[in-house]
Amino acid sequence: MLAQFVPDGTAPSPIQYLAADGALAEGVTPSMSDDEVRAGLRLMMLTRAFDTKAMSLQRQGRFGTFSQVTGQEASIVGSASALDPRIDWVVPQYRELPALLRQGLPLSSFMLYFMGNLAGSRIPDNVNILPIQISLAAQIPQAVGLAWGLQLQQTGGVVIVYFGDGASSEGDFHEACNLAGVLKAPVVFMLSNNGWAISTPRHKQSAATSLAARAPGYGFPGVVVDGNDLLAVHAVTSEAVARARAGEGPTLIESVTYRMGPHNTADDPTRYVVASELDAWKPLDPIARVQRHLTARGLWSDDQCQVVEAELSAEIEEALVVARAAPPPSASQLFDHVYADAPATMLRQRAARLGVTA
Amino acid sequence: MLAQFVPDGTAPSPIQYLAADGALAEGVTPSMSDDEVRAGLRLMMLTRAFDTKAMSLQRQGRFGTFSQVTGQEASIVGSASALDPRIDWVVPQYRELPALLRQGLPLSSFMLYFMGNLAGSRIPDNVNILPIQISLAAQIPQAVGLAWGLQLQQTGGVVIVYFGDGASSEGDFHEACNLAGVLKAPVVFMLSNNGWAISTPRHKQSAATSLAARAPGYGFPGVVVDGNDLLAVHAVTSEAVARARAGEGPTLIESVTYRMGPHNTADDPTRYVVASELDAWKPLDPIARVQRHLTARGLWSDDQCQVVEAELSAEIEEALVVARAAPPPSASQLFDHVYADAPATMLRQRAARLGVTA
Amino acid sequence: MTATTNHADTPAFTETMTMIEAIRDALTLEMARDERVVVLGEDVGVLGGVFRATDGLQQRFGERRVIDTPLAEGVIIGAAVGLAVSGLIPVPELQFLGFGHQAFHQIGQQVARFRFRSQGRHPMPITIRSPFGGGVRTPELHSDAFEAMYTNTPGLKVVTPADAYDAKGMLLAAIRDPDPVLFLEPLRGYRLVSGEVPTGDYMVPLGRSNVVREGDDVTLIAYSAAVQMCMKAAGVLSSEHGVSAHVLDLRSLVPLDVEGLVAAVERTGRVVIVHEAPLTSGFGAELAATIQREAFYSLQVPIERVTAPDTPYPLGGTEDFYVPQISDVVRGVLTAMER
Amino acid sequence: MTATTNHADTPAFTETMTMIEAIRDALTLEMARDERVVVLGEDVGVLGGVFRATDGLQQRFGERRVIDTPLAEGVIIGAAVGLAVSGLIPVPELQFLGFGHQAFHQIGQQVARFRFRSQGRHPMPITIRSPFGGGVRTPELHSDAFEAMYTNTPGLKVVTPADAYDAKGMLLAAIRDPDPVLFLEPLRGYRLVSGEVPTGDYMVPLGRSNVVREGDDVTLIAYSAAVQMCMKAAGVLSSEHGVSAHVLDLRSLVPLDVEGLVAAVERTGRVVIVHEAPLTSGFGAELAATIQREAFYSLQVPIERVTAPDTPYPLGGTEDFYVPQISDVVRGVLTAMER
Ligand SMILES: Cc1ncc(C[n+]2csc(CCOP(=O)(O)OP(=O)(O)O)c2C)c(N)n1
Ligand SMILES: Cc1ncc(C[n+]2csc(CCOP(=O)(O)OP(=O)(O)O)c2C)c(N)n1
Ligand SMILES: [Mg+2]
Ligand SMILES: [Mg+2]
Repeated sequence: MLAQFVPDGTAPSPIQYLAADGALAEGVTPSMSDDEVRAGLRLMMLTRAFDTKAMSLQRQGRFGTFSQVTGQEASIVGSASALDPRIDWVVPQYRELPALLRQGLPLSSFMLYFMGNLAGSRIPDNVNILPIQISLAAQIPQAVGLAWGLQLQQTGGVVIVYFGDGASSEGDFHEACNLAGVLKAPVVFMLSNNGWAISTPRHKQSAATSLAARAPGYGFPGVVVDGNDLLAVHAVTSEAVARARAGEGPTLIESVTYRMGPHNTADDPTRYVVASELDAWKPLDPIARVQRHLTARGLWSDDQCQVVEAELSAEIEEALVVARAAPPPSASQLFDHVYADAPATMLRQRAARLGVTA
Repeated sequence: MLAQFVPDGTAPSPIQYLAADGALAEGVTPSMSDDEVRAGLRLMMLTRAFDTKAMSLQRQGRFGTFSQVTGQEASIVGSASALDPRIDWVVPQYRELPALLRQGLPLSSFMLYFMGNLAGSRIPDNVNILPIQISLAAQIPQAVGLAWGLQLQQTGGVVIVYFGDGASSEGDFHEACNLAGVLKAPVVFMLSNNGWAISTPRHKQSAATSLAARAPGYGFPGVVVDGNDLLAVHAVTSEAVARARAGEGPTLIESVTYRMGPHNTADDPTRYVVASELDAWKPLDPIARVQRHLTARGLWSDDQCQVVEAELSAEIEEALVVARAAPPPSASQLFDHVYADAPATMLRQRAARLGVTA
Repeated sequence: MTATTNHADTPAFTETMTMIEAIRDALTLEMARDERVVVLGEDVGVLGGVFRATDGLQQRFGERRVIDTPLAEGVIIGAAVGLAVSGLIPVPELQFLGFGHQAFHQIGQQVARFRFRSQGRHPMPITIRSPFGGGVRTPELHSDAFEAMYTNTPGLKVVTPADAYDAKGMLLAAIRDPDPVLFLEPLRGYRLVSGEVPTGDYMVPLGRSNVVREGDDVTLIAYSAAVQMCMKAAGVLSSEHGVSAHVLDLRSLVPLDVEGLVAAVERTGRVVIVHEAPLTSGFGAELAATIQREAFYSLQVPIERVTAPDTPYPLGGTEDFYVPQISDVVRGVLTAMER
Repeated sequence: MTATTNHADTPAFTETMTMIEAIRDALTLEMARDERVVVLGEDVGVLGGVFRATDGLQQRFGERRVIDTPLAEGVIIGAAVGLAVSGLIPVPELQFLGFGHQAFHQIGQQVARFRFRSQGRHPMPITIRSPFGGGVRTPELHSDAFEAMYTNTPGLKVVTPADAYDAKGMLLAAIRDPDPVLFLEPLRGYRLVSGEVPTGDYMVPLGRSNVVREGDDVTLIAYSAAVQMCMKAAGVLSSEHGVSAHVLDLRSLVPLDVEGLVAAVERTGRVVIVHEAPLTSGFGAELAATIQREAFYSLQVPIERVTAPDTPYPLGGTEDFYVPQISDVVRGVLTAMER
């Protein structure tokens, strides 16, 4: 064939540090300290516990449509843990709760958002995150612009932007990667390949054997990592963050993981998920894997697990109390943050809505 | 580095059949017959002659903004000549006149378009082309849809879609390539890398050393070809067309060429083109190269050249006569092809415009 | 329920259907009738669409005619252009109208203009289906009513049914229309609104409005989900305020039934326009502008517009303050009556 | 010409400038004053923009503040969002408004809503500059007047100057505005329209219309290039028809100066709105709807809209049949006068 660029027949094997049984691969040195691993595990467990809670709140009608993280905790926590929340930024899609928490977002704020209260949209000052993005891939150009701005102002900060395998088919992905390559912007593209975009399986999303194979087309490296492996994700992301911080430009990380539940609370995956595929992923659970790893090294036990679970459940309840104590939504909230100074036309509309005179 | 996909430091050398001096590379077998080469040369020369004519018409105010092909003739002619105009389709950007002519578009029709006459927008039935596309990259998804439609209807047809290095930065490029890969659509992506997007040089357009490197990210092959080499472009495109026709899916061809003139008649390239770069490309002229090749083989001479040039100039003048004989633009043309049946509101507007009663 | 599917091609038989069922019925019927029709979009195949509008189509008509595309609205619409050029009749789905923005360049500048740009060579018999509008607490950007900007796009037809009967009949008319149609489906009506629908083939012509309630004091003009709201408001107005409301369902925004509009206005001389989209440059603006021009001397009072305010669509908790409610319509009418 | 660049910061001095020079002057001044301002877009750097609006900026302020981006409007605007979050003040250019469709999702749903979506945390002090409108025989899609759809986008301001003085003063106000502004530049005015412009710093506040001609018989309402056309039409009306026209330059579509609009309407009771965009759902619709609501009892005759027809923008040869001409404005006024 007359062609210099021929696609690989199969995807390269993802970088792995921890085997499914928790054993550390030979010859690798983890980039996380034991304390960091324990902190990561705690955050993963919090997320998992919150998923269950959110699901039940949604069923009771007290929570809006919500997408669980279940199965993808290592991917999000391992990558976000490679950041310095004081100077680095997280630009999320919508399935990255633990990354937001690690950056400093109060859980109660996240809850308020999903309770449909605009107060939950208020990102506290000094929490370096962008709002949850519902318009798929729209956050990727924004992340590149943010990274570029940090670069121009020489803050030393790095941006990590999350998006799904589905979102990676949008034009915004391409435009953003290409610009980032040209600018050598300090950004890490974190592609969470969880096998699905609602009902669309990964193989119908793209004929590329590996989505990370796109990176050279933008002039920067692409990595495929085992997304259910906290240590591998952290190592790969840390390296990408270090490169970005050093001015060496972006990296595309394809984190291969699996969405273990429905797309969101409105979805019925039994219509399309093949049970055998789901079953094959069950033993690869990212939380159990870290627990096995730590247990084998004497750093974790069932007792500890129960203590932590109790703590987390209390934490969630506390956050829920805070969220519920927030003032209820009001009509005036509609108008408060549309413009810095509401123009006369808007003041009139506001007055009419509130039943008062402008 | 923890990365399975690392960008090449330099671009691969483009596939070349004819050296700049017209000599055929060793061991290659051209995919064009001598007659085809002569026909291709003639079309290239026609295009070049038309460029000059169009420029002067534009200066006289009789032609609108127009983009010359000069320098890129081999790239367009070599690729379009690999098609069967009866079943295959050309989807152009705006700088592909000879491809349209080869598909059967009358030159007079093209002229009318650039004279601003809507009659020039009428694509004759059975000429398998889409309209010139001004919205960059918008034609690429359309080409994929067309190829898909041909595939579904098993016509055996193939689509070639042209676009520039600039256009390849648009999201539409990505979305289209990705869909085509999934569908194995019979489409050839012809990326005319002519070094510039107006004033933006190729190296500011993308950090990829080669734009063809993007193909594996969509699951199909990418080729870099010497775009000033008629034979190489034809060979590479023929292979891509054959693969597409055989159901083996798309190919991305990066044709490396150079825009030898201004972006269009409104542009002043002296503001940004480095003279030395332009000078370096001059000896690589695609027309002279074929002429040298044929001359060396006794198939071309200065005399023949003069004869052909005279014929072509007559052809252009004839087309101009036809174009000028077309009815002048009229207000009613505005309304004729907006809807199949103009709704009442439009009939009223039409009547008002024409000063008659609806 | 008066018929079974055995009599599916006898229009005289009807069945009670929700809007979503009526839409699915139209798609099924037309795909069976015309093998050039293909359905494409995100999750339209195996899943049958996130609202099940395309449920069962892929099983029945195969993976070649009902295609789950990659997640990219631009190429869904752009590919539809090419499919149309090849001779097929594409019915792409935008999962929510909010994501039509990603395909805006393909819709506004390509689909809508292709017939014109090729001066008749390449017609675009494309029907873009999309749910829109709010009231059901969806996530951000899933509820916006962006219809007005598509009506500022010559070459495109923009229609939206308010009940199950129209949903089926208008969708059949849209797919068979030689021109591109943006077919907007009122999300909150999908399962809530139901009615008697012929099981066979019929069309509701595009471009004709429909008087859904006769009245003498005030004319309510609406489309899509707002029609049901106006009907309920009309009930309240009649029982609580002694006001008799005439309600016009536009059904089609482009082309606009100016005659029907003027007739409805002339009936009462007082007009209240209702839509979910923000006020400024919402489609109510065009309606008011047209009415004041064509029925100036019939107007007794200024035309009122009852709409969302000029703010972004908010999160669910604030939604009811944003989307016009029955009480807002009643208030708008009372304003028009008091003048 | 009353001043040299030596006196650049003394507002009392003026210079005759074309609109494009006035725009360039504003950009230069603001980049010098506030180092957070960055300019990005296609060909804005070395070339200085296809119309030379940014000519000289890169030489003066360097490649880090004046950036030639890859050719992709979505990421030009999307990146501006991120730049703004980082604390900078981005002034992206869309080479032509027709290509704003490619960035529509970033403009309408992101730029315009980011303050709201973050409830005040991330303001968007972005000014998107773009030429628009026709009359100069550009290629397809370079001339469309797509302003109306952007006015149906809460959170965004949409303004457009009609002369050189306003071009500079409004652009300075736009860049300094804490909210996103779509700053539309009348392409055909770039070199044709010129006037006295202060060489120093001044702002023309956004949201205030301007009476550019006083008259008593009819009120012409326009913005951007249509203002000059209305002025010429007013001349013809006065000299040939004895009609005295009052001409209002809106300057800002969002926020709309409702007071100024109503005052202008009340002056004469007869209104003709002029814009280049197609009729249906053009911004004239919102104007007519607002006027009939706010000045109903002053209107003596229906409001006329003089606009392009509801067809795609045609090729150059047909352009003058499409874009409203002075004669069309005169005819519109005479219609309003005769009733
Ligand atoms: C632009 C856009 N198109 C469509 C949707 C509807 N939608 C919401 S989530 C989703 C699938 C996303 O898949 P992926 O990016 O892989 O993320 P995941 O949900 O798997 O984490 C779709 C189609 C949307 N939100 N935005
Ligand atoms: C979507 C879009 N953005 C911007 C433009 C303005 N524009 C016209 S040609 C051009 C450069 C195109 O470069 P390239 O794709 O490399 O094609 P070339 O002109 O070099 O053949 C630009 C920016 C456009 N026509 N369409
Ligand atoms: Mg996914
Ligand atoms: Mg180019």
